[in-house]
Amino acid sequence: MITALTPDEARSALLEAICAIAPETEPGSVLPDRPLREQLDLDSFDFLNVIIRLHERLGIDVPERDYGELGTLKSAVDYLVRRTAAAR
Amino acid sequence: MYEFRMPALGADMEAGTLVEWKVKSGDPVRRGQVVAVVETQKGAIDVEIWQSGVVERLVVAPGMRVPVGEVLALLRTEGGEAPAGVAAVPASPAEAQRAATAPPAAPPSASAPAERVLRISPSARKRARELGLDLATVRPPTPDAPISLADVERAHAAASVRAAETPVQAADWRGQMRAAIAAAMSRSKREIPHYYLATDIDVTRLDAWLTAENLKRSVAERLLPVVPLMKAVALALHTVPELNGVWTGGAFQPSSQVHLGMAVAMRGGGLVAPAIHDADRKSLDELMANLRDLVTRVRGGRLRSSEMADPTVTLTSLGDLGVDQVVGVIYPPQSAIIGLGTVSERPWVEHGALVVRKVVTATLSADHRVSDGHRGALFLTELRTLIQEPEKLG
Amino acid sequence: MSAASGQSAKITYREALRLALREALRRDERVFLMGEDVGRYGGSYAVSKGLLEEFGEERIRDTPLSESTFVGAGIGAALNGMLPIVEIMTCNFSLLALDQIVNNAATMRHMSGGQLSVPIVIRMATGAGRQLAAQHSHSFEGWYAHIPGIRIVAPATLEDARGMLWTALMDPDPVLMFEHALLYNLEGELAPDAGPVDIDRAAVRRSGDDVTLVTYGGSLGKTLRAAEQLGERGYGAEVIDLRTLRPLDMGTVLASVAKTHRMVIVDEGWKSGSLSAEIAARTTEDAFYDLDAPIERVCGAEVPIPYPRHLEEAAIPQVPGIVDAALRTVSRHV
Amino acid sequence: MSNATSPVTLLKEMLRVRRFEEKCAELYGAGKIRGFLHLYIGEEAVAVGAMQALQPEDAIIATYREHGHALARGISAGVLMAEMYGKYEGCSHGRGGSMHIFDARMRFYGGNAIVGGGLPLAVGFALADKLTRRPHLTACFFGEGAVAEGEFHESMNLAALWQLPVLFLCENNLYAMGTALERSESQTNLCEKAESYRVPVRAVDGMDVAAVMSATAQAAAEVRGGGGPQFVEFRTYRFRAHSMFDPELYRSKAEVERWKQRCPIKTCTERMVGQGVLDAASVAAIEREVDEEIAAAVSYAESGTWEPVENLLQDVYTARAT
Repeated sequence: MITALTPDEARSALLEAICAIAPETEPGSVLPDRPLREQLDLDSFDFLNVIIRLHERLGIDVPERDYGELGTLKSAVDYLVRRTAAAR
Repeated sequence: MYEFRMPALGADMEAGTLVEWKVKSGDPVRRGQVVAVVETQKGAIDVEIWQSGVVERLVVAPGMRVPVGEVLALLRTEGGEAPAGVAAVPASPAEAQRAATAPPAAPPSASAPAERVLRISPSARKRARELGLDLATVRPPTPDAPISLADVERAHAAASVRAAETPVQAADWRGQMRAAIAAAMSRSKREIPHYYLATDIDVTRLDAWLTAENLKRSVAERLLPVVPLMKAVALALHTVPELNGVWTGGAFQPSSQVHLGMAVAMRGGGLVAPAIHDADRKSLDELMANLRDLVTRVRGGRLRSSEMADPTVTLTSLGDLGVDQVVGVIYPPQSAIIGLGTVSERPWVEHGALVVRKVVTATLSADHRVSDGHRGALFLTELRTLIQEPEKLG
Repeated sequence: MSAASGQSAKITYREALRLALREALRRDERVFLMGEDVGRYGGSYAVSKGLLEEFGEERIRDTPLSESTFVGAGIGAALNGMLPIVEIMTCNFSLLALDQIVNNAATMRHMSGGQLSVPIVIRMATGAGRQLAAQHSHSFEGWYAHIPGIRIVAPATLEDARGMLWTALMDPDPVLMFEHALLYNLEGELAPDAGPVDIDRAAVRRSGDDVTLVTYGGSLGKTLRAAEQLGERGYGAEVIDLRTLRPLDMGTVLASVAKTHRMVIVDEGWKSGSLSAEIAARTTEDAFYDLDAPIERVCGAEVPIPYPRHLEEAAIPQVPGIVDAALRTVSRHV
Repeated sequence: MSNATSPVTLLKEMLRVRRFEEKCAELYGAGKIRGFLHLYIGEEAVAVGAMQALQPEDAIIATYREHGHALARGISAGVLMAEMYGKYEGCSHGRGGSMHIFDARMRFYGGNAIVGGGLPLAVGFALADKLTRRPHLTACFFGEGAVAEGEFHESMNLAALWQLPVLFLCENNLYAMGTALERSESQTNLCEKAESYRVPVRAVDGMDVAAVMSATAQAAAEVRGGGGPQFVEFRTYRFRAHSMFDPELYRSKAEVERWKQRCPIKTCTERMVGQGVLDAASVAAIEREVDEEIAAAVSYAESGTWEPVENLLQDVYTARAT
């Protein structure tokens, strides 16, 4: 069951997933336009775990070809809003 | 109206079959008159009625089997009203008693003596002896309960975990790890004469196969590219056993099992290389699950030291960060480390033409005391061959 | 029974016993039945109903109310080549024949240095539950199980009611068969080819890993119901039907205890000096180190059986009491 | 009670027994009375007639078919009915029920449900009286079925050997449960069995209350006179089945009907009406009184209490002061 997300909701869901994987992350200090993997020291496993968590929480299945869209916080939020709106 | 019911003719009679009516509707009956015949387990019994009146209606037809207490016939009584006769089987007095009485309180336990004798069940005592477990260390769930078999099993399991999991204070954790890495790497460079080989491997087919494979899978089941590469490395080691084993006591001991150490960076610095046991014999899904579990725990800081103890070879992959190649330092007492760089699109010459291919650079650092370059090259060649047929890596 | 149809038929315990009697009477001319009211009256529990008409007065013999003598006569006939089946109306009346059973039937083989056999089967009803008060409700099978030289069986199922008699008759030694009076109306399916069964082994009527419930005869049904309730609470109860009370098949009991480590014995007989005491004692002798909790016993209260229903119910094992005892063995809060 | 008991009283006593037991049969069908219920209907003249010959100090031992004896002895119908129900107000606090009626104040000692079980006890009662030089006797009721048990023979012998004051009262209703006398006894003349032990005997029509009373009184007088035990055989018949759960496969309905013509209550009533001692109105008045007594007994039992389960283990041993 997918529900449409506002940008704020998408941001908090994403940051919640990241903090679960990388507990030392300060949500307020994540820069919207810098690549997440560099900023937060996420490796491919961390990234996969974030995707899995989003799937569990939001029901969104991010295909591999869309991984690039989750490069930064901003692009990832846009992506999640778009995906959930489409599902409505 | 008086209800004439199937009488209980014996303590163990539950039902009877109406064989015959001796009266019909409209007949007057006297108290004590035999009005029906009922067949029971013991035979046919004449049944009397205990109320005078006129039969209003026969409710049950001959041949029917009815339980005790069931209405057989209705009787119109002379006064019109049936006397307040005794009609129904009473509710079980015991039930009434049970309902009315609270369960008896447990008898008060004897006042605890100053010094308690340890109360231990016989099977708990026997099991503790088998396990060599000191019963004084076993705690029952409540202080006054005896020690049971389950308590012993639990205590044993906890002791095993404690033995394996030497708890490390968080504050010392990084410092100790740094010191351990320093010691291991210094020893490696001091003692192990390394030689190094590198080769570029076309992984276009692997990439395409993996993409197709992952499309079929849900998020949680997807494979990372490193997983088939791990399997290929583990299998390729069969060709050159000198790369898989430990140097101990001045000689190399090859290992029949491939325990593949995976170098995993700690968040914020530090490195561990825990083993995935029998990597050559595991399916890709199993490898993925093992790796995910390991990495998640390493990066969450929850790795058990026992898991780091026994790799027979190490694989390091720095592909995430875009480096072209990594040339590793061997973890003593192992004899080889394989490095994988980033998978990237590169110009590639094939059959005299320039094409774009997905390529990864694989390196081998090996102990020259154990093997030499030719053997190492054989390994990399086998690795390349295996990677070309990803579907066979299953 | 329509054996030709090949279907199993609905049958009562009483009818299964009757089938067994009929089979025995047909199979061997040496077999005869005697006891109080077994003929014209059809048996005080209607077990032998119809047999007089089929087999005649020679072989279906009504006796006077002379328990000591007709039981002793059965023993004598057995010594002299017959295969008598003697019915005693209830085990309470068997006390009048105790001398013949204990001093004669049980001892003949031994006293004669192995020369003599007493192939008699003595059937009797046992047990409470019908508000028959203190002279008609007792369970003396545990008492008889004290005596070397006799074999004690307690059919608790239709198969055993049908199958134990012939095996018992073929046993060269005296066999006492205890039929719980509340079982006579037990109804169920019985295979048309059901026949003789062994009288040596206990049977596991339900398997489970957490606690062993040992019982027999009239308490089997209650014990199985208790096991169901324990299952609903997450505990696997193994139910053992002893079937033969002497000699006891302790192998089956001990194997179960080795698995479950806990034991509850359910017996309508009184606790003191009883069958349940014997089983508990042998378990501690031979399986002490398998036990993880004290053995529990759910037995008859130490009182003659009273007449009122609520007191009678309280005086004999009931399902809630069995469940509670089993829970005490699996609970760590003793 | 004495030999002077009037015929009207005898009739009323028999009616009390009859109506009480008819009510029991009804209550049994309704599930109010459980266990075994052995009715005495048809045999009332024996208990009622014999009881007139006994003194309050005499001991009485009976069988499991003893409601009539208990009533005739004077145990109140209400207390008796409460026992039938299993209520605490019953004479045995409900512990015994139909087969085990005890009332020590009435010197009524059961209520024995093992055939023949009461005879040795009676010998012992009499022995105690003899040893203590008390001038009482012990009346022991038993059915003809008990004659087959060893206890009968052993008791008869011992009582005669020791010259004990026992009144052996044999109620011969012709059937031991379902077995006819001639199918269980080689010698159907029961008096000859007793005589063989040198016990003086009498045989009486048990359907005639006056004859019963007279024969028992004579025998009792002999016992009291120090002549040792006496044996009286009452030839009687139970109109109903052995117990409630008995299809009566062993006797014909015609036979039962023949005996019913000799119903002791019927013949007694007819005789007194014929003699002008009673008329229809007075018979109806007796019936009414008896009905009221029985109705009151049922109410008493209905309103009785169930003994608490906590008391279960009481009365197994003497209660000791703690």
